[in-house]
Amino acid sequence: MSILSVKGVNQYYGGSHILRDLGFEAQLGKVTVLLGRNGVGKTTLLKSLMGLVPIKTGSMEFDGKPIQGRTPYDRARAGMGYVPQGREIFARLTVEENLRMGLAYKSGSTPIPAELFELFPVLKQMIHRRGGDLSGGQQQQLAIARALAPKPKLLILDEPTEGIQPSIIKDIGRVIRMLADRGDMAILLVEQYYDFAEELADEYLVMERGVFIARGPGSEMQEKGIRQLVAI
Amino acid sequence: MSSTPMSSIESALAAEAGTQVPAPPPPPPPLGQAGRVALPGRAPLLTRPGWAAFFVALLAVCALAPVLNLVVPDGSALHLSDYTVAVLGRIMCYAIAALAMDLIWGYTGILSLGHGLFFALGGYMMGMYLMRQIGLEGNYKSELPDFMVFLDWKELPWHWTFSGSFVLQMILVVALPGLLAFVFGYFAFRSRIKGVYFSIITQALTFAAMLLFFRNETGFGGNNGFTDFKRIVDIPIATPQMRMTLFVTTGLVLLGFFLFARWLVGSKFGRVLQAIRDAESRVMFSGYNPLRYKLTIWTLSAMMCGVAGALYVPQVGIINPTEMSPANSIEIAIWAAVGGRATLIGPIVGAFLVSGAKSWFTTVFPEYWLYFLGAMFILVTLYLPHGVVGLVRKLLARGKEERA
Amino acid sequence: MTPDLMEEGAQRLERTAVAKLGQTESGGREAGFSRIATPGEVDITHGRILYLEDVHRSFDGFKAINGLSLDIAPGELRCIIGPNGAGKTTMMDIITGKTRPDKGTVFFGSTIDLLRHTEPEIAQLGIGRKFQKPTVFEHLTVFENLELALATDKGVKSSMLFRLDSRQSDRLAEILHTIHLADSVNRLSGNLSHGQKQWLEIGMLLMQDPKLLLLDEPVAGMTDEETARTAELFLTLKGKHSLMVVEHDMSFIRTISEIVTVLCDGAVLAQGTLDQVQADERVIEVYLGR
Amino acid sequence: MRSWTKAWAAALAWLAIALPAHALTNEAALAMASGTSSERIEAITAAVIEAVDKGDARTVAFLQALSDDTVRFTADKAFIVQGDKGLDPVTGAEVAVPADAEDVVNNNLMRNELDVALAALQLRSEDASVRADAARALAAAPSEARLPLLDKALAIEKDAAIREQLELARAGGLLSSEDPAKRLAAATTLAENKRPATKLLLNERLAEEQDPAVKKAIVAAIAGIDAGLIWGERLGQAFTGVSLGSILLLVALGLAITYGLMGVINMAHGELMMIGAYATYVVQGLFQKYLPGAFDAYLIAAIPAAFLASALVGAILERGVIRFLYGRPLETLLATWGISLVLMQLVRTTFGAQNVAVESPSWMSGSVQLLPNLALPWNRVLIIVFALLVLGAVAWMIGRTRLGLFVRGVTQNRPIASCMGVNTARIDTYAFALGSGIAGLAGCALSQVGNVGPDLGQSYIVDSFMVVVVGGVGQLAGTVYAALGLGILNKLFEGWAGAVLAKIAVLVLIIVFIQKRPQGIFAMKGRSAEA
Amino acid sequence: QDTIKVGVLHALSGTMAISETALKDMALMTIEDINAKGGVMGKKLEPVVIDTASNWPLAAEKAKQLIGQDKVAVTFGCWTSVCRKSVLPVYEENNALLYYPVQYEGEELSKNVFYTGAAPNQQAIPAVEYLMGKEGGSAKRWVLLGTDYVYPRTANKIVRAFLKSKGVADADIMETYTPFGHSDYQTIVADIKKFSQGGKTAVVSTINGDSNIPFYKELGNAGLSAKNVPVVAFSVGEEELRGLDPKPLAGHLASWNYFMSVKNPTNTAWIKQWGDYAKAKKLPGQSTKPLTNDPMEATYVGIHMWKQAVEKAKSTDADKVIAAMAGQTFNAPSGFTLTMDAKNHHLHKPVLIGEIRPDGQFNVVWRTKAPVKAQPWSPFIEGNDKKKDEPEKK
Ligand SMILES: Nc1ncnc2c1ncn2[C@@H]1O[C@H](COP(=O)(O)OP(=O)(O)OP(=O)(O)O)[C@@H](O)[C@H]1O
Ligand SMILES: Nc1ncnc2c1ncn2[C@@H]1O[C@H](COP(=O)(O)OP(=O)(O)OP(=O)(O)O)[C@@H](O)[C@H]1O
Ligand SMILES: [Mg+2]
Ligand SMILES: [Mg+2]
Repeated sequence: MSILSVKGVNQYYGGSHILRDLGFEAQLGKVTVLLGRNGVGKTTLLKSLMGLVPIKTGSMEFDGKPIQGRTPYDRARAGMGYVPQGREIFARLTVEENLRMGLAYKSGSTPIPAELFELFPVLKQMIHRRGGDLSGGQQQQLAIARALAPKPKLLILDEPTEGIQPSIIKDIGRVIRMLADRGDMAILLVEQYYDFAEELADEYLVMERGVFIARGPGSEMQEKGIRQLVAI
Repeated sequence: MSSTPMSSIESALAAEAGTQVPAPPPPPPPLGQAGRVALPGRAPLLTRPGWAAFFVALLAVCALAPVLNLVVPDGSALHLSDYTVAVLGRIMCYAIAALAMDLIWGYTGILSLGHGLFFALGGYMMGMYLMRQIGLEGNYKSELPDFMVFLDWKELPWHWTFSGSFVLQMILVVALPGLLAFVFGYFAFRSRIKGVYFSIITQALTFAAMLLFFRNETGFGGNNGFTDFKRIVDIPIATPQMRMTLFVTTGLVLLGFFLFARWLVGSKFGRVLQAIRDAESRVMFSGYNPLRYKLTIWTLSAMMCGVAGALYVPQVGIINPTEMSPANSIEIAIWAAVGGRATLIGPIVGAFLVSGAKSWFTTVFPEYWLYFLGAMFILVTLYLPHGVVGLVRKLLARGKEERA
Repeated sequence: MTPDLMEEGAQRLERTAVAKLGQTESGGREAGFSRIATPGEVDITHGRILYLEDVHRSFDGFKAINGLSLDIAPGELRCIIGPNGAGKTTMMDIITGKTRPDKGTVFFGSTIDLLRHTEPEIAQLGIGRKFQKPTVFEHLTVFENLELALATDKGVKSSMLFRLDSRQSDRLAEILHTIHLADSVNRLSGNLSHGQKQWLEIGMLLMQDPKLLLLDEPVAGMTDEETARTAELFLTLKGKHSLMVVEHDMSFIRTISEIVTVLCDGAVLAQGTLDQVQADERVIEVYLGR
Repeated sequence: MRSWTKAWAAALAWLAIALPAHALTNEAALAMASGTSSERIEAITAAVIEAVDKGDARTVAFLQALSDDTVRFTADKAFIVQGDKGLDPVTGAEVAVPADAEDVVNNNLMRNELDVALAALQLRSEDASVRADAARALAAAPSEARLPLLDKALAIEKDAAIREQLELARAGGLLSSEDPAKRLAAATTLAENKRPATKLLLNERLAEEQDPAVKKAIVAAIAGIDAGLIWGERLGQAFTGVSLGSILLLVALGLAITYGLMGVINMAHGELMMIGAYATYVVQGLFQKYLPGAFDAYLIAAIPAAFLASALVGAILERGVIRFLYGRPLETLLATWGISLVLMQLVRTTFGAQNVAVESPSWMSGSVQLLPNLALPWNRVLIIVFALLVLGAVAWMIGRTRLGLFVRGVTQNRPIASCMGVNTARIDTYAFALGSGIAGLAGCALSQVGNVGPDLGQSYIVDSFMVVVVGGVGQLAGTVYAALGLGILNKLFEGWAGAVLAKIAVLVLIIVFIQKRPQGIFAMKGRSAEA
Repeated sequence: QDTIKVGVLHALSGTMAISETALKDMALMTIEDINAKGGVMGKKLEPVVIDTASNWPLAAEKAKQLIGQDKVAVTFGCWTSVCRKSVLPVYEENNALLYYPVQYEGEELSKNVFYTGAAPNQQAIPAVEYLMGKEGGSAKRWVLLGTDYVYPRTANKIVRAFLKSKGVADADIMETYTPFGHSDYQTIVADIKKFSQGGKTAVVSTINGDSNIPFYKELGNAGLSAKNVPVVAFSVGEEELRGLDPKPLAGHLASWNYFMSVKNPTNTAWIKQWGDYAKAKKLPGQSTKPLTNDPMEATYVGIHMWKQAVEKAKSTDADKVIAAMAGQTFNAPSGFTLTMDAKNHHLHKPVLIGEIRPDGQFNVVWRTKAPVKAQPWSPFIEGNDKKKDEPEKK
């Protein structure tokens, strides 16, 4: 079932046309991978989805309701979770408070899901340390945990493996797979780490200068030579 | 700190001179494997229209104003009244201070809430000289300034040693604010005091100085400060000619400082300043010692302020400690902000606009002018985030787009 | 009070301050050497350009660096890996003077005690650094960013009088190509994408022409192809420069590495070729995963 | 004053029953009301002696009326004025007061004299507390002329405490006796009484004393008293420091939110305090007009009113101006500076440029006497308590509630907080309104110790920024330390060097201190500080 | 031309607005009144009101504007000494006229200024004498307390010299100053309290403006009543008392040349006129509780005297008006007939000492028999004996 559907999105920074007529869908229980070189507009697309940058034209529908023009917090409340590029954790809040922020729109008594600490044990260890003092990789883990805390319907991840040690990348991969396989969450993953992306992809999209130049089911990535396509 | 995406020298230049970005110089010859890259050349000090505008200003100050004030008769519509000369002269001094503020705030990202102190110190140094020039014409017919006689002082205190000499005292006008800024800045920057912490201690500094100067014992005439000047370099001060001379000097200093500031910010030095503003630690890891850069610009800025103060005092005829009140320093920052930070022309425009408005409003709407002034600050920040100059620039850019 | 006078004054004050720092009871490190050390020159006669011994640093009781000892030879390209939070970035902070260790020795060559120098001095000595989070001067153009990084006299007066000569322009143009930003010379670097900023920062490092480059996760956020190009770039730098690269990307490490050091809990856990360390059980346990 | 009214009522009742009336003559009354001060004093002394012996309710009533400033007189007659009626002081009958009758004007000298006279008349009251008050009043103004009176009172007095006061009064009187031996004895008695007033007495005598033995005794007595007073002085000094600190804390707390947390360089903070103070003034006016009986309670009602008024203005400012300026802190400086100008002028045009009077409720006036020379004024004590309460509330809000968490999160990273589902716009408004409201509370407190005028805010804005910054931006604990530290240091220096130099010294100290701690007392440590 | 322009130069914003706004309104009322009665020499007066914004360089500039642009015949204005000093050169240079309505420290005499407020000998010395006398409580020790600027320093210097001449020892004088805008008087009041244990003490207060309220509130807190330690103030009048609850202050003193509570027909009429004016113009604050005070009286007197002088000189020319001012008399609300000194540009004024009443008014407890001549050059300052009691001829 498609939970997110995007049609004809155009977006500009000042005079430059960044996203051109983009359209795609994300399905519950599936991992959609978005690939593309530096600066083609992947982050911009995700920010547009979250409502952080306004789009000029196009429609976005989440869970059957149009979301364009809604504020980011409306979108978050509707069930969109976001792991931004560059971590963007709250540097002066403790790890625990960061996670509580993730639960912001739930009722005050909602506990922090214990499974998060199973996934990322280091967070439990550092629960009272300030987010900003964590190492880069620890911050990335915190950012993912924060997005997962309210159990969103759509999880948007912008380069989640950046700066993370291999063993945890593997863990994150397993988590993403598991979340997708549970069938109640759609996952939109932007990734540079090709092997990781290919392994997880149920669907893939390749972006070049603001347009999609290839798309299809994940299983076809190898035969279509997507790795080479991204590399050019 | 700043949100002006306007630090590229080209665009800054273009908008200030009101012209297009000069076409990049012809591409360098092909370089082996590097291929062709159009590197921007070093920008000229001012563009041609910029120079034209500069000379118009120069002419206005040096020739037009004197003629209109001194030669054109009083009744004529073209006559420039003494009052207008006084207002313009005063505002030009403010403009110098605002320019100095822009160097340190706009370009280096260090908000000083103590520039009023440097301004006032320059003013006091000038004032001391002027007090001595009164000579025996004071109330008490004494060599000593009146307030000293009156406080039973028998001789000049030590800090008045140089006040008899024009040259020495003029050196102090620059040296004292410079020295104070240097010492204060050295310790502050060495301790890596940044942001509001710096702003607040500069405010504390000027506040402390104000209280000190209010005291009669400090030897600067207390609250009444210095007034009733009679002569400067032995020429009576209250003649139209002398006033015009001061006016023209101020104008020349302003224009000179403007060119100097242009040259500074156009050089690599200026770009290091902006880099410090954006990411000081990166500057350090690039091998620059921010301490020296900050200290240099800070001291220069203080000295410029001192000069402004020195020009101000003989024109307005008074210097007293309220010049050091925190509000005055904030006002200097406001001129820079209203005009547009990190553009050299902005602070000058801002000073003219804000103090001009204040002068005018206090006369026309004595009871309501604060509303206007307050509203002006609010509206400028809301609608002109880059100041008046930013607005002009935007309009020009839009015009250009439409033309294209 | 001319600018140069002021600068000289500042320098003098600073010098005395530094001199005082150096006056340890034993006469400082120099006392132990019979040769006269030329200040500012890196002495690599002992075959080591960077030398860390028993360095400790803790934050509020948490031992981020715990007895770390490490050395790097001139011209070597050393890869550092290790779990998140192992202390890699902190180590770089210590080398570049950003963080002071609680205890330990850090030498650049055999004569320069880095702990006695400030950040800009260390940079001037020839240690360049790329941060984990790309840091560029967002309000300056790409060109201006590179120009600032250029290795020249970085004093106040020379900055005021600085003009790019043709050799320097050539070098700048060359580097612009290397980092693929030739089209963006006049763009504000703040408007670049994440990956572009990474490249720009590498470019700035190259402009600085340091003897030792510290690179904290240089390929994070780059595509595979760009990663490959970075690897190539590093390999050409090797030999002329010494490099210390921190990365989590194993395939990247594989293409460039000779010796790999694994840090864990603030100390060296293992060291050897990539294959050796990859086979090390402890490394698999804490870092690579199964 | 009030105790006197009580005493008067009691005494009047007693006198009316116990004593024959009609001893006051018109001449005596007129002499007490008109003429030079010394003539009047003479007349009063005479009347008192007579009244004490004979007992005369009319004399007491007349003296009371004199001290209440309700006597008028013509060339030949004095009148007590009660409302619009006139009373004949001699007969108590109602009479018309001629239009040309003059007001009796008392100066301080007369007032002192009247107080003592009334006290003297009350020494035989049946109410022990009235007698105690009277004895105390007499002890405070000793005179040799009253010695016989005191002796008589001592002869019948049983209560030990009152006796002690009477003895004191007597010793005070004896201190100026002709007989050096009596003076010596008096000095020794007085040395036992370690009170400031006694010291004044001794000092006054010392200035005139010729006899070396007596002189020595007096000097010794003064030294003894001084030693006893030293602790009171020290504690008093500490208290003034804490009290100043509590005021600094109050004025800084709101700013700790709007500036420390939200990053708005809020130059209108002072004006928000001013609004709180004016709200207090308005509430006071309403009470005066509609609930004069409950006037003392007005301050309680003013607290929420001040909070709401300032919070409302704050909310409007946030919605209208500030919210467009997040992330541009220096621009907030400019805009809020403009706002402060407008608010100030607004108040000037509505309430006038002059200060307005805010009366303290009676429970805020007076003081608790802890030591003979250590009296803590109630208003200061209550403000300290109030500051602590507000501090507690703020700390709880910020550290323990979800609102506090959201405020901190939103101010650190607005877009991402929004992506977490936080309604950032609303949180910003709440937070700014909260900070403003606290400024209003500070204004309410300030109205009890200082001016309420359009400039109220200006005089505190520098201090409040100083406190927040010295404490460390965004550090509530730092704000507390800074406020108390600056308050106490300021007072300490003031004791040594006077107010002006103290203020300068504190400012210089701040400059030096920031060199040592470039991020304030509670510097943000670690990596997050640099970000 | 059928109007005569007159300048009104006061601070309507900034720190001094508190005091000066009322003077501006009083000037406007007086001008309106004069116009209603036919103006001056048949011409209506046209007020030009200008705000100095409590900024003294601006004040000087505004003076230039009044004289140069608006061509006013006379200016009524300024409160602080520094304001007067800053505009003085402008008036002297242009040979224009300024009427200055506030008590000040003296030590100045300009041909172009008429000082309608008190010189120190018309305010400070009589007050101290009063407190020394039996009526005032025979004070032996003195606290000279002021804001740290020229007027308090000068006044205290004069008072100290006077006290010395009366045999008061230095040890019995405590002199303390506070910075501008000082608001915490706990320490000072504690010091006074301690000092007062050494003998009957009186406080001479030259605390300026806003600081008075915190000072008096603190006095009340500390239980220092007027009966023990009377305070005589030279800057506290009816307007200042408006801002605080006067009950705890009852009995403290002030020394002025006029009090609102003075009873005479002129004053009654004047107060009524002011009240009506304030109501009609809806002056904030004044319309609900109209108050008059000494500087307002001085403003009122000044404008009328100027009018009389102009009419006598039949010209608004400065020199002619100056000549005609000498010896002008005016029946002032204080109940005395004030005379402009023939030479020294100061008024002969009565000195009144009042005790604060619980309603914020003053009980006049002492007054001079006749107006006192001003001594702008105080004899208590060295060298002043040689000074001439008239402005320099230039
Ligand atoms: N705020 C901005 N203003 C102007 N241009 C911008 C801004 N942010 C990004 N851009 C430009 O938009 C383009 C797309 O940027 P975006 O961050 O979406 O790239 P990306 O695909 O996420 O790249 P990367 O893989 O490096 O993260 C880039 O060319 C970038 O320079
Ligand atoms: N200023 C600080 N305050 C408290 N803890 C700190 C501070 N700096 C570093 N740490 C802690 O020290 C440890 C080492 O951090 P460091 O950034 O050096 O790790 P790293 O090896 O670079 O990790 P990554 O690969 O994730 O970047 C981390 O656990 C971090 O939380
Ligand atoms: Mg991206
Ligand atoms: Mg790291």
